[in-house]
Amino acid sequence: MPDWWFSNAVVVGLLASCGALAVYVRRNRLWSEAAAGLWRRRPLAILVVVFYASVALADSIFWIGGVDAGDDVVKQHEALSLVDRAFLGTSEASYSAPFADVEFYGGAPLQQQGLHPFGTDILGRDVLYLVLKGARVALLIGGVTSAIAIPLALLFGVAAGYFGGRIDDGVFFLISTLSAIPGLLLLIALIMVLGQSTLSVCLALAVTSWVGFCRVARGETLKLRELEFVQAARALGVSEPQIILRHILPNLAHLIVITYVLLFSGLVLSEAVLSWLGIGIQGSWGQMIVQASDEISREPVVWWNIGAAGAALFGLILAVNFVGDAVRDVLDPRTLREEA
Amino acid sequence: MRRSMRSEPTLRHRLVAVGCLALASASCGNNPYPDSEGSKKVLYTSFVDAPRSLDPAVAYTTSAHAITGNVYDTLLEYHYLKRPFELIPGLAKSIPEPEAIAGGRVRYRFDLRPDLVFAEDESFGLGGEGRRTRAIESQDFAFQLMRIADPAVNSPVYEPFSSIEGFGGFRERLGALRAEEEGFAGLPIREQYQRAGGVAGIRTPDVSRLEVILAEPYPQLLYWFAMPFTTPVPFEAVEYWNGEGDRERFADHPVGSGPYVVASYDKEAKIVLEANPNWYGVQHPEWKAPGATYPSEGEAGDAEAGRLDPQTVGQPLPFLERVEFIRERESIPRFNKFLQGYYDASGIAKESFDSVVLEDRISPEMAARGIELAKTVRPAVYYIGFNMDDPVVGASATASGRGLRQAMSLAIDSREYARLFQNGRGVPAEGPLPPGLFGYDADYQNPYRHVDLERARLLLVEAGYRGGVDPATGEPLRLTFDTSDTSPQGRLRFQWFVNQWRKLGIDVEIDATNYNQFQEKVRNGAYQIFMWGWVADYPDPENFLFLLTTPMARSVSGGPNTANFQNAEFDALFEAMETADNGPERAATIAAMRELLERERPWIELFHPEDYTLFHDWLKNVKPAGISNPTMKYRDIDAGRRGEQREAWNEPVLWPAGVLAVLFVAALVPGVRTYFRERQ
Amino acid sequence: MSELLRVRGLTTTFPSEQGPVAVVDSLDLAIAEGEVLALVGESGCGKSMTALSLLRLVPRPGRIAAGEMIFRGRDLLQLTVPEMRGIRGRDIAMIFQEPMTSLNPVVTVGAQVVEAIRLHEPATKREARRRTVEIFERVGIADPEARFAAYPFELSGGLKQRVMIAMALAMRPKLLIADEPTTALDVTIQAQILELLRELQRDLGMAILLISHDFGIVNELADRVLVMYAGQVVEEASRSTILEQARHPYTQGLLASMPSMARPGERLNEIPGVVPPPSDWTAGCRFASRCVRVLNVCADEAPPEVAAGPRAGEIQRVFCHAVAREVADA
Amino acid sequence: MLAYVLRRLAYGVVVVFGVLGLLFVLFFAVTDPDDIARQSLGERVPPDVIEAWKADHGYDRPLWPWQDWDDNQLFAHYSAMLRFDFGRRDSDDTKISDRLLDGMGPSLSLTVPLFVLGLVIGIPLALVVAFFRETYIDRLGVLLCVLAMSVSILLYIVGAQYLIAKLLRWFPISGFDPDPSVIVRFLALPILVGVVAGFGGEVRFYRTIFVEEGSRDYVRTARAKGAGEPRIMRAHVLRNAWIPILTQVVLSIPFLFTGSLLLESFFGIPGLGSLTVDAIRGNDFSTLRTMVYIGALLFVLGQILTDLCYALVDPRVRLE
Repeated sequence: MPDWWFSNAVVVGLLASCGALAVYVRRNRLWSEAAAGLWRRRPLAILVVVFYASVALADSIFWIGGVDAGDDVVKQHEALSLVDRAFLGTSEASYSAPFADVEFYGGAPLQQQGLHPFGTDILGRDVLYLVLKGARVALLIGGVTSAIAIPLALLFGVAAGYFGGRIDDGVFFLISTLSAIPGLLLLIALIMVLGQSTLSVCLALAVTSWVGFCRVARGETLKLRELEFVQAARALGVSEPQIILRHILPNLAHLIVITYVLLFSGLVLSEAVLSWLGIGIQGSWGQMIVQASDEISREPVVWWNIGAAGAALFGLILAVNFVGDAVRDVLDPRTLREEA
Repeated sequence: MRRSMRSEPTLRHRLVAVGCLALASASCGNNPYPDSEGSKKVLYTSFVDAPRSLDPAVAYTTSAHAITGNVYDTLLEYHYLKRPFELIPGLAKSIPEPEAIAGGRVRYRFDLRPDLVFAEDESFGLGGEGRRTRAIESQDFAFQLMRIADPAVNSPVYEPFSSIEGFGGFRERLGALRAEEEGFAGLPIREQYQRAGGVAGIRTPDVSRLEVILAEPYPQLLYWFAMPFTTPVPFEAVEYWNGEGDRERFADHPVGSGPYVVASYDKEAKIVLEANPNWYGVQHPEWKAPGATYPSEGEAGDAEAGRLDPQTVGQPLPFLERVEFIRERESIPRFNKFLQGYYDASGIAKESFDSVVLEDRISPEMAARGIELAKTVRPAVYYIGFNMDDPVVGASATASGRGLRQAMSLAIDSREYARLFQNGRGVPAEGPLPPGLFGYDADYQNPYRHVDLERARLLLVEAGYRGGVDPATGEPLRLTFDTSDTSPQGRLRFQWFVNQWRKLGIDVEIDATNYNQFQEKVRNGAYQIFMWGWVADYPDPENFLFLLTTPMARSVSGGPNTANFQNAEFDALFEAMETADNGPERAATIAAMRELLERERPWIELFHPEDYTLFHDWLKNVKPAGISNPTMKYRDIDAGRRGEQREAWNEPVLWPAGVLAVLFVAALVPGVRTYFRERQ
Repeated sequence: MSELLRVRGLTTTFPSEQGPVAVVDSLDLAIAEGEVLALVGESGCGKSMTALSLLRLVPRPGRIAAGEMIFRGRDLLQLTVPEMRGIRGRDIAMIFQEPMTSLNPVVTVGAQVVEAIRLHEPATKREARRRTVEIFERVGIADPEARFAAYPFELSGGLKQRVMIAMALAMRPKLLIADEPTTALDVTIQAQILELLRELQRDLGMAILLISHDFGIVNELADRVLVMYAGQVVEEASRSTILEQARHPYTQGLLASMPSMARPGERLNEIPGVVPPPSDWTAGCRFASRCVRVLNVCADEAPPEVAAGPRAGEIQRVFCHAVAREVADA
Repeated sequence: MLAYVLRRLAYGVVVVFGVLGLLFVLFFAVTDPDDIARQSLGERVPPDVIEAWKADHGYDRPLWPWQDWDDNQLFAHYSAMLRFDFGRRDSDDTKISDRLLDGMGPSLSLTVPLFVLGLVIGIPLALVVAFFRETYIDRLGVLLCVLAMSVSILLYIVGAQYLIAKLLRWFPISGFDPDPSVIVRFLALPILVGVVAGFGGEVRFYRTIFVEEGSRDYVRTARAKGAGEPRIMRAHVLRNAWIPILTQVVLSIPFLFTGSLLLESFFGIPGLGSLTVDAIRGNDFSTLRTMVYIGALLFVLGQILTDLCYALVDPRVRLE
């Protein structure tokens, strides 16, 4: 099955699960109140995140054909996303300043005069197009990696916290060992083994970033296990896995959501450094920034590459951080108590 | 705490604030060098990665030669200005003529200049208490040639010298003795070489004469005697600096006879060369030795470029007291510090040839600052190679493979590539030979090196890939472009090539892996397309065409022929021209070889890079030398002008500091006011 | 007994979606020197907020919107922050419900009491230490010298409350506000603390504003009782009057549902419904929706104050239309 | 107390063993001893010379114990590390201990000021923001922190070098000189970038702690005692806040030695920051295992330091 079918399937899956989530939230009073509170606090940030997500989704729907791509013959046979199709044939020969009519070096006239809001890069690709393509990569790095790291952390953390004893020692040893090894070494070794595709970089990042939340989950589970309602459930003869599923996990729900959001922005930011080290993901904003960083030393300065990629990265991270704050204020019981 | 919160910020606070500002501005100013250095004749330039070794027998990279070339003197040298390159005597009195002797052998006789002396070093203490140096003898040259043969030294240039009589024999004997005889390897190195019986073809009749006898003619040998490999090396240094205890290794502690010595060697931060008082040019200016006096004539254009200034012509070298190579890992600081005048010339490019430093052309602002660009075509060629062992693009695909390679060659426009990535520098390559070499035909037009997409598409049809579609899969033909450069900047360059081939409908995927995996792929032939370059050792066509001979194929002997081009006809032609003299007959053979390459297309020749140096107008006598290594001794600095220019260009702009301070205080005031309002 | 504190029209508001909510709504109260006034009501009726308002310690974003608090001739609301600070801990002191968390866990209890002293008097450390040990003894802490250097986590709940009391009484305040002082303690300790408070109140002639939801405790200690509901005073009378002739339907309902007050065998009745959320408060009586003797006027007009004292000179104020009509008919 | 430290040390040793083991497996899963040799000797090297180099550096022996119990690289690797015999770098045979000593100075001269400034600026700023909770200063402060946190450090570095070093020319763009009279000029810009890039996260972390402690009951008690806000902040909130702050801060102290990768590369400071990455990329196993070994020891040291600080600051914690 070609990978673009897989991407379309993921998009459908995501939209379906969002719908289901919305229904569940509307039915569950606690979560609908939280959602309303969230919207009240940071409407703008939520809108920005939704915008990035929609661009990423638009960029994940692929199909072949129905396009004449001028001189790039291979494009005819390639699966192109909505974003690709929107920017078909907008490439130039080389650099051009935003809204310019002529090339930056040499002054040759452009094919699309004045139509490049962020100019074009050294290969003549429209910078706005590259920035939009970056959204999908950023959401993949942040979203997929966290979606792998958090269940991993929960698995080990809850098990260690709930069962204790040898399991706890084993997990604690694993955590200590993993955090004692420099993250970069682990990351580069994993990427060497798994290869440099987006999924494998996400997997490698996940393996190196689950340790923090695992400690939190373990601590929280230790506390929950002692609470009366868990002992009561045990007294009623509820089986261990049942207790974990129906009592422990729901009480960690708020922590999961908060950590997901904070992990998200941390990972997307760290991708820029990975690109600088040469193990980043193709087409990411980080890669754009590193590629454009040399342009800063040119005279006259080619600023729009690094400017556009930097602004896009900053916009997403700022929005996600604000949403993260709001989520923590809404969901975290301690802050709820502080409110009363 | 209570009192000060009550009243306005006391005087003490204001004083502290002013103090901080003063301290900040005092330490302001971005001159990275101690102020005392301003007036001295010191050249500042940068390097990216420190050379792995400075051992003259091993150092083979451009960043290493930039140092060994100026520290180790050689028997012969290249004339600084004349192009094409011309040999001049260095430590030798004259350039020897090859004498044919019995048995088809050839002899070269070098006569040394009198009372040459090594640079001072504590290792000479081995020869007697308190001795800091000693006279250079012909045995020191022989010792170095034997080191090249020594397997333990693992010199990359063993092969070119193997034509010396008994060179290979000496290597086997040495290896055998070390393997069998117990404790032999522990003996002093000179004794080991004597016990192994030395090399028959290297004779030292007396301290001032060296004779080299070749088993078969090899005219290019003389060029090797203008490279640091054949410099005189004192055995005391090799024995003393053995890396035991806290002594450095000889590879990190050069002891030579050149115009400069390595004063300090910190691989992570700075490498400093200082003028060598014992150098023969300093000891005996009266000799007016060609290697120690500024040349009086040169190539056309040298005069206008100011390289034949009457005050410098005929002056004894060297002019510079000190040369500082400062490490700059990133291009932003490297280039901008050059623009600010803190580097006199743009630094040595990063070692790997495939990421040429992205430095700009001469922009109006740079011209206004008097920055100049000197370029000479470098005796090198960058090319895209096909793995001829590959079933799809290789020789085994016969006509379809050839058609595919020809079509892909027609899609690449070297001029456009140079415009985008080299700022227009570099000569588009028509064939493997760079300009300035015998056999280079300036008006040869390679039919497959001019963009012609129509013809390319026709060729693809003939090759069975109509519209770039692979009949087996019905999809665009999928090829891989293999590289070990994972940097984002490198990626841009390869993406450009991919975009050109996409116009033919061929989908090439860039497979950038780290060093090990890349070597792994190359070793077992699992690669299709790659980008590589070759820098000449010496200006002779043989040094380029040997790259495509069967014996040199990677899959045959692990040699530099990464394209694995194995063509009997080509090999035969190579044998014919290899040792021929530069005559019309040799030119004809080269032309035939070029025809063959044109048709077979193992390489898509891209361009011959122009060796460039951006330099400020206070750096005199700059001429990029490509091959010729000892360049620092010819350069000069107008330290006074540099001081003025640096001053003028680097006035710190202080008013923003004031604005920031005011803003900071302005932000404080409402805070303090709310605090007081809060207390009512 | 001369009047110590008179509060008139005290209103403390908290912002909410529907605008500011008066958690304490134009409250009047008066405490005489040495008198024990009890403030009684269900949890959430604003009694704790009233106490905090007296010390101007209303947590953000709440604030005191109106009213005056005359304490020994000075209106506390007009004082500057430093002046108000001078009063807290010296003239008016407060102890809280949760002794477990009310002491700084990383500072010894002795040091925390010394701080209470040295905040208001330039006593030397040794002098303050001596007085602290003395007060510890006075509040019944055994082996006070050793306990001085103990950390809060090393003491039991009861001991911690005694430390809190010692800290409050360090400067011999005129008025002690005790916010549910015994609720978090188990019964045996509760009795000891109450006994201690009674002794201290008698010895020091100190007035106590006792806040509780338990009439049992009120009955033990209080001279006069103020019943609060949804931020407003509904009835005020002496302890004996309230217990025997409570007139306001809410007070009667409250008494009837107290297990500690009921006679054995009598069925406890409970007040139907729940305290209405601020958004449902109308101009009228806030207890209307749950009142057994509700009249249709109750929901529209604020209940009038009815002076209905059973014996001459004994004041009993009731805010209820039904009672007003009853008195008018009699 | 001693028993506790010994127990933690024992546990630390186990962790270090685990780390060295994991490193060995990870490295030799992706690299082959021949690659180490080739990277050190250069590309076109005859096979016999590679064998000689491997023998000389001890890479010719079998890797795993089950292949050859008494002479295998895994045990040699462990014994070398335990004897702190770091030996020489695979890449250019220079002594690793020299490289560490040379690099430690510049690295510390950058990371220590960054660490101290992080505290000296972060904590007071967070205190002020927490002190003025619910006022515009609080909201402005939090906004500033989130803005500062949302920018990638690469942009900070490139921006600072362009604006401050190139346009304003206050400080050199890069370079380093240990001479005390000049060193400030070189370290000013990297430290400025480090602080600006870091302060967002730090201030927000400290503010959350102060706000949380500020809402505790004992603060209300202190207010009831008549203590002023500044005094409460200093004597009560800060003393309790030290516990979470110290645990976070002390953990990072040991890692000051390993320097900062990005700042040192871009500002040309010859520290240890890029040593690990260069070792990974250059197949330099001896340098890599030394850095990882030191890193693991520092990590264990950090854990123990944290626990000790915990006991120091929080009376409730007794180290039995």
